[in-house]
Amino acid sequence: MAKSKKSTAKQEIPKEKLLHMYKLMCDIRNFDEKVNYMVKRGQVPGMTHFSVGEEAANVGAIAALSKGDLITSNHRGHGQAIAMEIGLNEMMAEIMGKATGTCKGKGGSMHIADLDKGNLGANGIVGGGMGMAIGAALTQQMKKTGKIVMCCFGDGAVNEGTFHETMNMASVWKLPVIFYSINNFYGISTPISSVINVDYNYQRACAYGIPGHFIEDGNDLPAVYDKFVELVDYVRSGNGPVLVESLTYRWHGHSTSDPGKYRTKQEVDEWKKKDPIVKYKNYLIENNQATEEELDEIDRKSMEAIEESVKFAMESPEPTLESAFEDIFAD
Amino acid sequence: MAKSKKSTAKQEIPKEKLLHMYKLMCDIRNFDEKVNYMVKRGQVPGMTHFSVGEEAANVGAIAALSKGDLITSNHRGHGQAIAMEIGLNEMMAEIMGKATGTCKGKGGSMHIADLDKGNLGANGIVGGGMGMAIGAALTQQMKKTGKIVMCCFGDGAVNEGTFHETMNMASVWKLPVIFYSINNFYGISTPISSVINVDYNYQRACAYGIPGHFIEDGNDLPAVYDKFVELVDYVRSGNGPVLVESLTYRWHGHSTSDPGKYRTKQEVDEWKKKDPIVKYKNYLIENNQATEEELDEIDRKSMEAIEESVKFAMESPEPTLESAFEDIFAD
Amino acid sequence: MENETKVMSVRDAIILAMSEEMRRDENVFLMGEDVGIFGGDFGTSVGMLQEFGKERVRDTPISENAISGCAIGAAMTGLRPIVDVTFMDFIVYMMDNIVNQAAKTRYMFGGKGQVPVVFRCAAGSGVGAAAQHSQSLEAWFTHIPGLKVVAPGTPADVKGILKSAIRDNNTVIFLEYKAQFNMKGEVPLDPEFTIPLGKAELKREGKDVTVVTYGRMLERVLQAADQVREAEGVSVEVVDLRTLMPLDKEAILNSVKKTGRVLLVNDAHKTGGFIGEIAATIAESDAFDYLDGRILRLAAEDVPVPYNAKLEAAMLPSVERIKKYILKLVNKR
Amino acid sequence: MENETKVMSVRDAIILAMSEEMRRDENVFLMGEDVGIFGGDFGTSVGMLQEFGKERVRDTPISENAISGCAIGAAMTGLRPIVDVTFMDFIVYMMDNIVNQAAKTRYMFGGKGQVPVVFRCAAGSGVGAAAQHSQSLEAWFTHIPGLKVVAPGTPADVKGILKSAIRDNNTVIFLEYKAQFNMKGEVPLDPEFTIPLGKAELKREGKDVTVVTYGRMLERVLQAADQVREAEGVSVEVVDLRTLMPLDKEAILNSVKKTGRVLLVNDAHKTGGFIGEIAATIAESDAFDYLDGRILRLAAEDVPVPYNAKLEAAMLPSVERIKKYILKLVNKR
Ligand SMILES: Cc1ncc(C[n+]2csc(CCOP(=O)(O)OP(=O)(O)O)c2C)c(N)n1
Ligand SMILES: Cc1ncc(C[n+]2csc(CCOP(=O)(O)OP(=O)(O)O)c2C)c(N)n1
Ligand SMILES: [Mg+2]
Ligand SMILES: [Mg+2]
Repeated sequence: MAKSKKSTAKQEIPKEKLLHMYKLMCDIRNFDEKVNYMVKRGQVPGMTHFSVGEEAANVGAIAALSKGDLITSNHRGHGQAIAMEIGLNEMMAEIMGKATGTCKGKGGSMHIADLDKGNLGANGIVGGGMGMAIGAALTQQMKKTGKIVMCCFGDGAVNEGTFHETMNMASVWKLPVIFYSINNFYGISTPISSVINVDYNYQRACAYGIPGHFIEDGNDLPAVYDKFVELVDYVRSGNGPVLVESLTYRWHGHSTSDPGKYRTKQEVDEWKKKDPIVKYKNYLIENNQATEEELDEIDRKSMEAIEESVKFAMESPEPTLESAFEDIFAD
Repeated sequence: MAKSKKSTAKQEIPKEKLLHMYKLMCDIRNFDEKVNYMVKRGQVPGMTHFSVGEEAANVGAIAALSKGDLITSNHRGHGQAIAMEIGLNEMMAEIMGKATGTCKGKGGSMHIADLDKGNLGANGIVGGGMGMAIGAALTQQMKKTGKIVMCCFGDGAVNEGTFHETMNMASVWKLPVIFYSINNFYGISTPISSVINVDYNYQRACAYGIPGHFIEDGNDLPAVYDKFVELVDYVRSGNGPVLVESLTYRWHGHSTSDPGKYRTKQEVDEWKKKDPIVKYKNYLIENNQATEEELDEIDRKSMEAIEESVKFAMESPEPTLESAFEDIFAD
Repeated sequence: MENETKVMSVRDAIILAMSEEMRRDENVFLMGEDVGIFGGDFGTSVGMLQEFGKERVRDTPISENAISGCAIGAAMTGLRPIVDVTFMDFIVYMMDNIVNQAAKTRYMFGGKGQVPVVFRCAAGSGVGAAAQHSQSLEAWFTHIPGLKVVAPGTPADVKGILKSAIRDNNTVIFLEYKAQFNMKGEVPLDPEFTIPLGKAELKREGKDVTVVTYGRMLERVLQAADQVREAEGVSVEVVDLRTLMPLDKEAILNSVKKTGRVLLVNDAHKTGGFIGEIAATIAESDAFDYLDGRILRLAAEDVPVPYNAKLEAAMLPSVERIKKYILKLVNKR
Repeated sequence: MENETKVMSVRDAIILAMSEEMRRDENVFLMGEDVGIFGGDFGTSVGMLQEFGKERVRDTPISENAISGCAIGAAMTGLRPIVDVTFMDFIVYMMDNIVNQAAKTRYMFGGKGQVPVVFRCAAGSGVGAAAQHSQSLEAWFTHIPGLKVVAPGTPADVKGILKSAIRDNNTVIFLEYKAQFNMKGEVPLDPEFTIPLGKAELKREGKDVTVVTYGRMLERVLQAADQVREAEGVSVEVVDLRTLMPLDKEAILNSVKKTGRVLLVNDAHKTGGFIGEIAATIAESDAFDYLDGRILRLAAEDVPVPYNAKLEAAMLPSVERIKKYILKLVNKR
């Protein structure tokens, strides 16, 4: 289990970036709490999975990427999408199934994508993004773009065969891809410790002759960011893929409906005490990077933006029936 | 690459068993050379894959099993079938597509099976037997039979997702199964070294927290047998699965037609010098377990049995057209 | 108990059927992702861990290939696994084990061995889960010799067919519908109540039009049939297949010969769906000679299932549309 | 070059089509097991490694899931992979990537992105490789919105259709037949020769009977058509689909309306096969009203493909049986 440690940042990060990461964490938190609120009121039509509690693990990793780099994501993709700077209005509209949504209301929470910004999409199939990730990495390699790909998935996803096949192919072809296992200790109700026979997922790197990295406190944004800066550099330099794992926790149930019997209230509460946003906030204040007021203002603006997105979504039209018959084939 | 070393046997093996293993090796060699001969003359209707050169790797492993233990096998399954003491007449008849064949002429070389003798079948799908193997092991575990399962596959098969999923499930559930990778250096034309990023397949055991074992000279029957006696004991004692790999070589092409451009004549010739049968013969003679005459007599009888099987097969009837419509469903 | 019934949901009928069979035969067990303490993604194993323990209500890694392969190997060696596939869409990762192994093993081995596994698949749309969580893929399996495929449409049929599937010595693909787990109906409590595979049932007798359907669409077809009978006096015969493979051709053809008009309805994509096979079966049979009009089909539209709830719903045959097609057949509209 | 042709095998037509497209567009490349020095399991890439190098004629691990996934990801980001699936039976391990990802991505993303991959599948029986190496599984893919499916039946069509498939911006399942790699015919040498997807061709014009077919069975259908015309004076119209999805319904229906009699022939298992969809399409259309008799089907038997060569051959429609069915339709027998 991750021990709460004091945050550390090896990199010199400009203040603007430090605060922007804080903003993104607030956006994720506020966005998902808002969606959760609406789900409970039946205002969201479909299945959603929340990133609340996992903000640092998402933002810290993605902040280390450069423009033009790509990610693939999974069912729990809100955090990654927001970290990739997706339009919040369109994303909220998508989750509400509106015509103005990222996917015109046809994809929903599990299929948020923004190809222009490098997000090759959330994915409803556990492991479904892994093949895409190595393929996108092959394109970068063959076209010598200097760009890299980050493939995000959970802890439980490492037991899919596609994990093995894609890790192997990437390692043999030295593809520029970071395999990132965001370990929140459970795949739905199933503890990861009950479905692997090693201690941690990152240890599986040994089977592919590539480095495995561990971020023990995935709620510590500077720690996550530092590690990813190192890994991005390693991968971009043509050394082939890496596997990295961070420990974090999801505060909410697996999905919109989840009785949650598989974990104790005590466990959840303990993790809430390790709130990644509070942790980062303290870090910024302690290191004189920002005042509490500044940070609260960022949070307030974030809330406003989320409320704005809801308004946008609410006022947006439903997709037309005809639109259901469009977009199947490319010309 | 395996270096030719002097054979060793840690176990005290009764002479009868020593000679029986020799017989099985001869049977494999003679059987497959005969089939190859017939293939070249168009007397065999379908696809076949030969075990010639891999006799020690097959016989040494399977000889360590006990009655009631099970195996799953792959497309290159002749050697394993013969080591599991399948009826040679029926097997030859099957390869010739006859009604008296192991599978009534409906399965052919790639589907030789003998459920009564514990051979759950060759398999045309690379990795296809792995799931079956862990399921059969689950039955042994749940029914507490004390029996174990050996899952045989090649070197190239380790890159299938099913390898990963079944290894993992077996390790987590501590299933009594030996995963056995028979490394003949190539998957069709593809060198294993070009499709994995570790030195050897057995090293992948690390990803599942189970022991990985290596038999550097898989052409050395006593070495193979010794290692498997150890592994069978370990697995039967309830310690969960192991992964083991032996190095050997196939003398013939991948399948019935194979231009063979991917390996040099020199390489093939060198391996032929490491003939596992000659090696074992010398071992038996040097250790005063048998005379050359005794061994030649075994070989001669084996040849006779193979000729007999061809006669049996040749004289056997073709399956009836109606039989094609039978055996689809169990009652 | 013998003639007792109880009103229960499809979900509870599934739990009851599995539990009865697990009590009856110690070789039967359930495996799948989150079938244990979670009680199944759709609650279809709630309480079973408590009764049967974790050996027999077996949580697995997220490894559909290993799950299906393990089930098959266990079945070949004497056990009788039930696999909770959860969303049928995930069966993509089980295709080798189901199609190349389970379906063919016995045949390839010349009649030796058997593979008694039931794959329980939550099919269809209706929960706002979009294109990767909403497919009804039965047509993939009806095309493969060696597999049985069933899709019951009422709680009682679900119980009776599931029990027969578990007792069957072959691999059975069992469709249950995520939109209908809460659908209720009378269910016989007799633990020996089973419904034979391969037998369709006339859910309504009629003389003007035959509607052949199965699974999720049965409910709508029955509503449509009752409404057109009431409102328009059209007498509709509803042939509920329940089992797709082996197909009860006789029941279909007899009904078509009687009415001369036929509508086929299911919830899979129209093109290449199983009702196409039924249309072809009729069109090549002697029932063709009795037809008074075209063989009509109503199925899900040929588009990936959209997320938006209204679009999602509009992709399926509605009761209104079924009625319209029935009336079209009798030239009432 | 423009009007030149050359007699070549299907194998060489495939190599030519791929090579021309790889010369034309640097984004096109070939990947699969043993496509390099081995030249492909069926020799369909012999010589290409030498011309294009190992980056673009890319040998892979035995990892069908990674191969298909990699191809899709590469396609989404600007490359145009051709995947040699080798035996179509191995596509079982690619189902998620093809069905849940490639087919749906653009739709789920609201019209963004495209996945131009060609999956070349060696389909059908005929090489004594038994049940796990002999399937024609096109029906799985015609059922999934978002995929194109093609199955040309002559060397020229193979070349023209494969080139169009490579140029198409969608995922295309391309069937080639392991029994027909050596089949020869005239092939246009013009590198700009292509055949549009979605267009059937009347390979014979006729007035008495329509036979709809595609892929491997075209050769036998043509022989049967020519023989019955010669021997019995029956004029058979042969509609060669070439593309199954999108389906050229017009060509089928027009021909049926003209002849009033129709036989459907393919080499997949009969039950649930794609010709069932064609039967249903006819039976629900206005062409139904022109039918003079039942819609007949001839396909592979519903049994796993047996190893024995005689049994294997007997599972397929023969020229004799096709003739018999044609004559049955015109009441000559
Ligand atoms: C192939 C497949 N199998 C099963 C599922 C159902 N499923 C959705 S999320 C999930 C758990 C994933 O766990 P993990 O990878 O740890 O991600 P987390 O939800 O914890 O973020 C499962 C089993 C699926 N969507 N796809
Ligand atoms: C799923 C699948 N993919 C590909 C093939 C084609 N194939 C047959 S044997 C083989 C090579 C297997 O190599 P290896 O595991 O090393 O066994 P070997 O033939 O060397 O004994 C391949 C690729 C197959 N039969 N099944
Ligand atoms: Mg998790
Ligand atoms: Mg090998």
